[in-house]
Amino acid sequence: MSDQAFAVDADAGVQEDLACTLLSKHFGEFAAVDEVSFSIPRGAFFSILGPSGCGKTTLLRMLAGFQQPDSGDILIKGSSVLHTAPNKRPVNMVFQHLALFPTMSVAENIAYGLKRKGVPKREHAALIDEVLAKVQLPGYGDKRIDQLSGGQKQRVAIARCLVLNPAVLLLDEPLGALDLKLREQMKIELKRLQREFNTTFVYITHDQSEALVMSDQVAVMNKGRFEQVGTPQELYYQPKTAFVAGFVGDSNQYAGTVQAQSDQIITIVTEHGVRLLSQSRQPMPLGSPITLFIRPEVMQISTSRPEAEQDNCLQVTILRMLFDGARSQLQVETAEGAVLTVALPQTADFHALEPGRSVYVSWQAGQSLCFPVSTETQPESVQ
Amino acid sequence: MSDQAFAVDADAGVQEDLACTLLSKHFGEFAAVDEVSFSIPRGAFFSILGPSGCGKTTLLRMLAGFQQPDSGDILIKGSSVLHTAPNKRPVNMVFQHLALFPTMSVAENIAYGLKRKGVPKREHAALIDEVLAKVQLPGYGDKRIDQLSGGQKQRVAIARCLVLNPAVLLLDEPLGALDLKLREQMKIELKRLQREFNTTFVYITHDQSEALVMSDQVAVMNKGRFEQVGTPQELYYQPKTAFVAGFVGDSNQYAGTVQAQSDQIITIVTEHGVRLLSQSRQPMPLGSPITLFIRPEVMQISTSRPEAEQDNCLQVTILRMLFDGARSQLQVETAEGAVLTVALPQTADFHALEPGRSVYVSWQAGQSLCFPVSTETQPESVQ
Amino acid sequence: MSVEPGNFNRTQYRLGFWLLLAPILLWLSLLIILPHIDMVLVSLRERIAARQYAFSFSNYTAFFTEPLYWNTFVRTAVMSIIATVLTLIIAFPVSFYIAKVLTGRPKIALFILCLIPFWVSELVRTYGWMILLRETGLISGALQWLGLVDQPVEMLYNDVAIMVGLIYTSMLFMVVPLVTTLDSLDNSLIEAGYDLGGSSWHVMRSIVIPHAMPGIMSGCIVVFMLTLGNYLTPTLLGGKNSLWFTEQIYTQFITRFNWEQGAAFGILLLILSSLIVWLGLKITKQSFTRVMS
Amino acid sequence: MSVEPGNFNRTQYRLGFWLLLAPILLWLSLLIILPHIDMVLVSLRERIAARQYAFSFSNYTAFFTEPLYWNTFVRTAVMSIIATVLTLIIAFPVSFYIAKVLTGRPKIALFILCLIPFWVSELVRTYGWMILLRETGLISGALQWLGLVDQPVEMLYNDVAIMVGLIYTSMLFMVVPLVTTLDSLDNSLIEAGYDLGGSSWHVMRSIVIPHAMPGIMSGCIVVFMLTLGNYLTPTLLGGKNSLWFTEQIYTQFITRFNWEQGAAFGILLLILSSLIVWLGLKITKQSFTRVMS
Amino acid sequence: ETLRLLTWGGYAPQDVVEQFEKETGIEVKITLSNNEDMISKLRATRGAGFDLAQPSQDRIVSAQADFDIYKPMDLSKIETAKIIPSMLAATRKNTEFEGEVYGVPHVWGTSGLIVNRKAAATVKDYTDLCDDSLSGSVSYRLKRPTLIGFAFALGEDPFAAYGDTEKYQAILDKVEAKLVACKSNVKAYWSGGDALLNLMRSGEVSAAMAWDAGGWKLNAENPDITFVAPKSGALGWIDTFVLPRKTKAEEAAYKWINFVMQPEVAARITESAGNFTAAKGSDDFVNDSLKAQFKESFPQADLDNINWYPPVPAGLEEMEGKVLDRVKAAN
Ligand SMILES: Nc1ncnc2c1ncn2[C@@H]1O[C@H](COP(=O)(O)OP(=O)(O)OP(=O)(O)O)[C@@H](O)[C@H]1O
Ligand SMILES: Nc1ncnc2c1ncn2[C@@H]1O[C@H](COP(=O)(O)OP(=O)(O)OP(=O)(O)O)[C@@H](O)[C@H]1O
Ligand SMILES: NCCCCNCCCN
Ligand SMILES: [Mg+2]
Ligand SMILES: [Mg+2]
Repeated sequence: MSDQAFAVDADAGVQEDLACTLLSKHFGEFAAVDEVSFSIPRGAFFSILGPSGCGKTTLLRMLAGFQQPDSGDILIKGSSVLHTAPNKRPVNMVFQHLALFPTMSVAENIAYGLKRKGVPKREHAALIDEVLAKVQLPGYGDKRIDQLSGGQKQRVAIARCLVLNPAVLLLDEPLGALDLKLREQMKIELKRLQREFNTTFVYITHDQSEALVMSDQVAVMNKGRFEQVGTPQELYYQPKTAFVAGFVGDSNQYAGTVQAQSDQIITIVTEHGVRLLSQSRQPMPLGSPITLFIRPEVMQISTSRPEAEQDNCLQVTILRMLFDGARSQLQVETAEGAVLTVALPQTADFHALEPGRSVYVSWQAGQSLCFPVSTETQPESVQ
Repeated sequence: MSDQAFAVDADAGVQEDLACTLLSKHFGEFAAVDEVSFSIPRGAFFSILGPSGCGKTTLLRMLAGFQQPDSGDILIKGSSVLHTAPNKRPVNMVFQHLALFPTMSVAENIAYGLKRKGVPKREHAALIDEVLAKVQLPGYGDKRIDQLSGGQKQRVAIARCLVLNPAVLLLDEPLGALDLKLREQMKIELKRLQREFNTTFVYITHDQSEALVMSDQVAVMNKGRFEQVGTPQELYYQPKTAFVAGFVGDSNQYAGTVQAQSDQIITIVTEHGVRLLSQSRQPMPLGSPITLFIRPEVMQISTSRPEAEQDNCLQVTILRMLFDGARSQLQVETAEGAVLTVALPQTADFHALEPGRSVYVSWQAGQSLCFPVSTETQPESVQ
Repeated sequence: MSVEPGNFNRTQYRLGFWLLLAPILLWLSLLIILPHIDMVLVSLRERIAARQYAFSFSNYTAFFTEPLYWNTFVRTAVMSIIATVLTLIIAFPVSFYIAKVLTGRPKIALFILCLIPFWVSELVRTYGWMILLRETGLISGALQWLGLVDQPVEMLYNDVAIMVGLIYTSMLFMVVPLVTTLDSLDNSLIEAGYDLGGSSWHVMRSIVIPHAMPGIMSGCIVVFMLTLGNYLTPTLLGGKNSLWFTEQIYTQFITRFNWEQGAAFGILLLILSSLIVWLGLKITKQSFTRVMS
Repeated sequence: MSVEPGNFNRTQYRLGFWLLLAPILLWLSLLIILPHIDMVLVSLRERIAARQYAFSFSNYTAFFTEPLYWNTFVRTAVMSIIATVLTLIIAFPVSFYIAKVLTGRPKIALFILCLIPFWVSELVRTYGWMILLRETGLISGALQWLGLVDQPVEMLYNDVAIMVGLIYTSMLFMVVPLVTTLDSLDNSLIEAGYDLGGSSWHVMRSIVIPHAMPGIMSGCIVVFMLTLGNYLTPTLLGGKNSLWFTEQIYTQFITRFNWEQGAAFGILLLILSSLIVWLGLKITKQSFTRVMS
Repeated sequence: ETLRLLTWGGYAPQDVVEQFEKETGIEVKITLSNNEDMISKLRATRGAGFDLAQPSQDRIVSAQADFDIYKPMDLSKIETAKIIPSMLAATRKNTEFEGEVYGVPHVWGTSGLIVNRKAAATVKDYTDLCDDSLSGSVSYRLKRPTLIGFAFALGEDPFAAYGDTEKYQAILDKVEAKLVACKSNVKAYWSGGDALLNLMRSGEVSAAMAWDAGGWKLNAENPDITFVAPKSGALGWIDTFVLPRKTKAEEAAYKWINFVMQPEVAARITESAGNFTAAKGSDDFVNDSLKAQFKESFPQADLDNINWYPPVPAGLEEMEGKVLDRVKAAN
């Protein structure tokens, strides 16, 4: 168990900073957020992960008070804030493009909220210095916003909210505008800040890597509903729906039909006619259409037929190498024409694999997942 | 050797589609592009990789003719195009935001170039259908641009250029605006199109993964100069400068000084006081400051001291796990306080590693690299 | 401001805002609608004896039966259209230059140059021109000095003088919408136009102009309406009576004190000019809301 | 267009473009600079005998020594400043509403409502008001009919009528820059203002208004200059009490044929109004280029 | 060929223009104006832009002296026999500058008072317009005739002071004080003849200083309103024909002058303008009601009392201008 999961366990049930029940928001006929319920324990890093347009921003804006839900309730520290104006809610928001006030200095940006909260002026300087130190920008108070780099702006935006000690901090894809290398750094930095301030974070993103790396709990959202809520490991290893399996992490996806079922193991024939074994969480009628998910890293490549008994073992031809350093992959093709992407282990043996060569890939039935096709997945019940 | 490298070898020296010699461009005192020379063999996928502001776009715009170099020459198929207007150059460009004409349909966008080239009108329909089929958008001719998804727009932008059979296709971060999952797909798609049309691609990006996956050759650019030109594998495994080592792929970086040198192996003491062995390509004087690079995936984790003899072996405490599915990493700390990021192998053994546990990480001296500090790296000579 | 927090950008219009805006909107519309209702009423009566009026269309029929009025209107409309087209032709390259070629200080400088006519009252400016254009003025003198003419030339009181004045006065109203639309044209679209083999002319015709069309149309509408309704410039620079339709209206109101006829002319000006704008939009296949937004 | 392909957005100005633009720029600046040079020359001479003039500052000293002229100017300037401030106060909520609250059709509709004054010539509009406001007009009649007054009231020919007319005429010139700057204000900045605990008033004062400052200033400058230089509205609506400085200029030129004095007044108007604008910018600590760009 | 005529309202009626165009083939373009405007327009171009103008005889010499905008008349081209000799002689004298004659007489008339006898029976002289009982219902022009008229009514003789600037200034100061005090009585300062007539018609104004013809016109509509020659004397004026210095159609201009001096044509102009012309024998063609009105307004004593405008010396107008400005600005 990772430390994040541990943190959640320790606090769970003690007290919730934020809870929503059956929250819905429609734009005309269209349900942007559709009966979403969840609760977040105090001090947790909670992410909402979903593709573009699934309703993440709408949900967050309802929490902040910028949008009024059609139905449902929002409880912060146990009391409903449905009729509280955004400037009175004990939540703060970090906007996607940060929304730092360009006409004010860093210190003035931070002081804005303090003034509004009625903190006596003489205390401002000390509070500002303290929060700037915590976000590792000591002495930056007098800088103009346009003098800061992307990552520094990011930290000022967070400091501006955290100085107010909100019950919940809402973050709307705050790393979206940063470039790749900086994003990697900020992921770790954000997690550190959350731990340091011990504030509940609600973080929305469409980047699964961000959600997995930082969060204690992740909700996967699709078409206005939560598909699954769980720890990153649960989502990655035990997705409950085909959507979660496909969205979280890379996967080879194949359409197929059930040919046989024995116990937890079913036999599948893919559309290309390849016969594969997979585990299945639920009983599936013979002949029913399914989608099979196999992660690239579970397949083992070998130049000769593996000795150990494997549930699935295919002889394939190498199509090409997708070289990406530690993340290199091989594209291979079965005799039937099905293409698989296989992670390339970081051992020198495989560097010499050339297109056209014949190799073997193998994996256990328990390492792949399958889900019935076209069954509308049910939304998560209240957690 | 991968197939890409093979393709380059086969063509090398036969004919070059594009060559630049000592190309420079200054904005005021500032050298945006500084004496860059390179040549690209026919049909190659050539990437220019570098951080934001290093001069990539400026270089590409000089190739396209939108900017006039201060000095140097540009040869396309052997003849200088320095005095050729952009509308007369046999190169075409895919713009970062695609620049599809919003007032025209897909077919009209593609026909624009054909008309300007003087292709008889009756041939247009056939050519457009053909190129649309190749980019896998058959029958999309009559769609309006705003009816297309991001990936489809991408393909139309490429089709619009490729229908003109340019000698060279220039691409300026064409995937920058797409979202994560789509970007992964389009990487593979772009490579396929390049192979299919057999056109020379010059592709610029700041995303190392894009450059590595697609390219035959990659030039790493920094501050207006080419730091290194080579195949993706060369850059990843044999970076010639500290900048390349840091920019291509993830690395743990440590500042240190040389304590001893014997043969190719030097002994380094890092700023935290950790003693490490590393190989070195060049002789380094004792006591000189260096930067050490260790990739996360070369380090091996074990719960007990490894039996096999390792050049470097550290006992470390687990700080936290950065769970990211197949790309999970561990942050560990040595007794001296140095933090290392180590790739977490995809074996179930390691899933139970908890923060605070003591483990061993080990690697061979040959798997790390070091470069002297503050020696200005020399620009690449003409390849 | 009584903005309800957070709902300011939602279509749920809040009471407070409406209470504040209602009088302003009322004022804006009443001040244009009421006078026009009144004008319609006034224009529809005819004086039959002292202080005795009867309902009649005679003020309108006078417009169509008296060639003087009709001709003046046609002349005004034609001159306004010409002025509009010339303004467009002059303003387009200037706007393109401001929006697409210049950056930083020169851009601002050129834009301000186009604002300068606003700095000087139209009246003062027109007198300035009268001083400049008259026979003993600077231009006439310069032409003589250059030997281009052998005797003083009169440049006042003719159509060219009116045209120069009108175009000058209208420049800004054309430049602003053009710069705005051209600014919003992504540079890379123009570059793509060249890149795919288009010449400057092609790029202009098939990329820049289609994109700028809303700006071109809204600029033309504003300039046309302003030119048609201008009074000072044609009167002072043109010198002669009955050259401009507004002057007819002025004459009817002030000199003749024939408010009935003046009101009818005012209403006719509104209707006919709207008709011309509508025709212009029809011909160029633009929609009004698109042009104005 | 002789745009050199591809270099259109570079600061390397190309010959072709300059050749095209030079005459336009020349025309733009000559038509404003030459007349003013000429006016300065004219204003600096004094008639000493028939057809004899001598260099003199008397036309300028007349302005300062004759309280009449000076008072008229001060009155005009004060009225213009009041009109500008009132226009700003009315236009700001309208612009905020257009830029930040409305979307789609209602947004366009309200914006067009602000354009309507342009649709009707200033002259015709002013006559419309005269018909409406005069003793025998609709409003006077309505008030009598309602029994609020027992004899006809004259609402024309006073400062309130002038003010209403000026503000109405100026609305658009204030709304356009305000909407432009407010449109460019990221909504999330306003939301952040609320989110961090600000009330509507705080958000307006510390976020919206500082951002809109360039728009406010450029709107105010344009409205002030236009109002100060207006001729028709104050003259027609003000009647015997109009007393606008441009009218003084008109009188000097036309009724008095005292061009020397008129030219001096024109130059003084330019200098003094520029001075007032400069002072306004100083006081609010704005820079001109920032405001105008 | 066109004749660009700069004239007063009513001096070139449509039917007369049509007849002239038919007879000569010359197109006539008319610009309506007043004395100041005519001089300004011609000053701007130094006498170009028009072929024939009609300022009053008293405004010719000073304008010519200052601005050189007129061209001497060639009297030999004019059929002088058609013109009443006394008027021709008077105009000749008053428009002579540096030995050349610049004007020939056309229309003559007077300025006086138009009074609505029901509402303002007390008004007998210009100064009576300032009576408290007429608050808000009086109108006059803010032009030099008003200054002259008030000066006479205040017992001064401004014409006698034309040569004495100081004296003239003193008179003007007196007039200024009167006009400023009178301002609250004023409904509007009228500028066009028709504007005044409408103000009288609607009853918004009940007494005004104006031209005789207007009064007679109103009298025909409403017998209560008529022209009254003021006690201090009506102001007599003669509007002339002059050639702008750069006239382009001199021949056509002479043709027009000779054309309108024909008695029956002149009579038609009298009908339309309301004033009598200098054409000999045209009275016979004028309708009787106008003659009757003239008789009623001008008993012989009043006719003898008329103060005819002498030419304005250059420079006076500037003094007057300042006074008028101050009156306008007063509150
Ligand atoms: N004000 C609105 N009126 C109408 N539809 C809206 C409105 N706001 C959002 N929507 C729609 O609701 C859906 C959800 O929008 P939302 O912005 O919450 O998505 P998101 O998950 O944040 O997407 P992204 O990752 O692209 O930011 C979208 O389909 C969007 O078009
Ligand atoms: N027209 C210009 N005038 C002045 N400086 C410029 C101009 N164009 C680019 N630069 C400067 O030249 C440098 C290189 O710019 P360039 O656009 O080529 O970078 P890039 O590598 O494409 O960066 P990015 O990845 O952000 O697109 C930058 O520092 C930029 O500020
Ligand atoms: N001061 C001279 C006034 C001349 C007036 N001419 C009047 C013509 C009226 N129709
Ligand atoms: Mg969103
Ligand atoms: Mg770039």
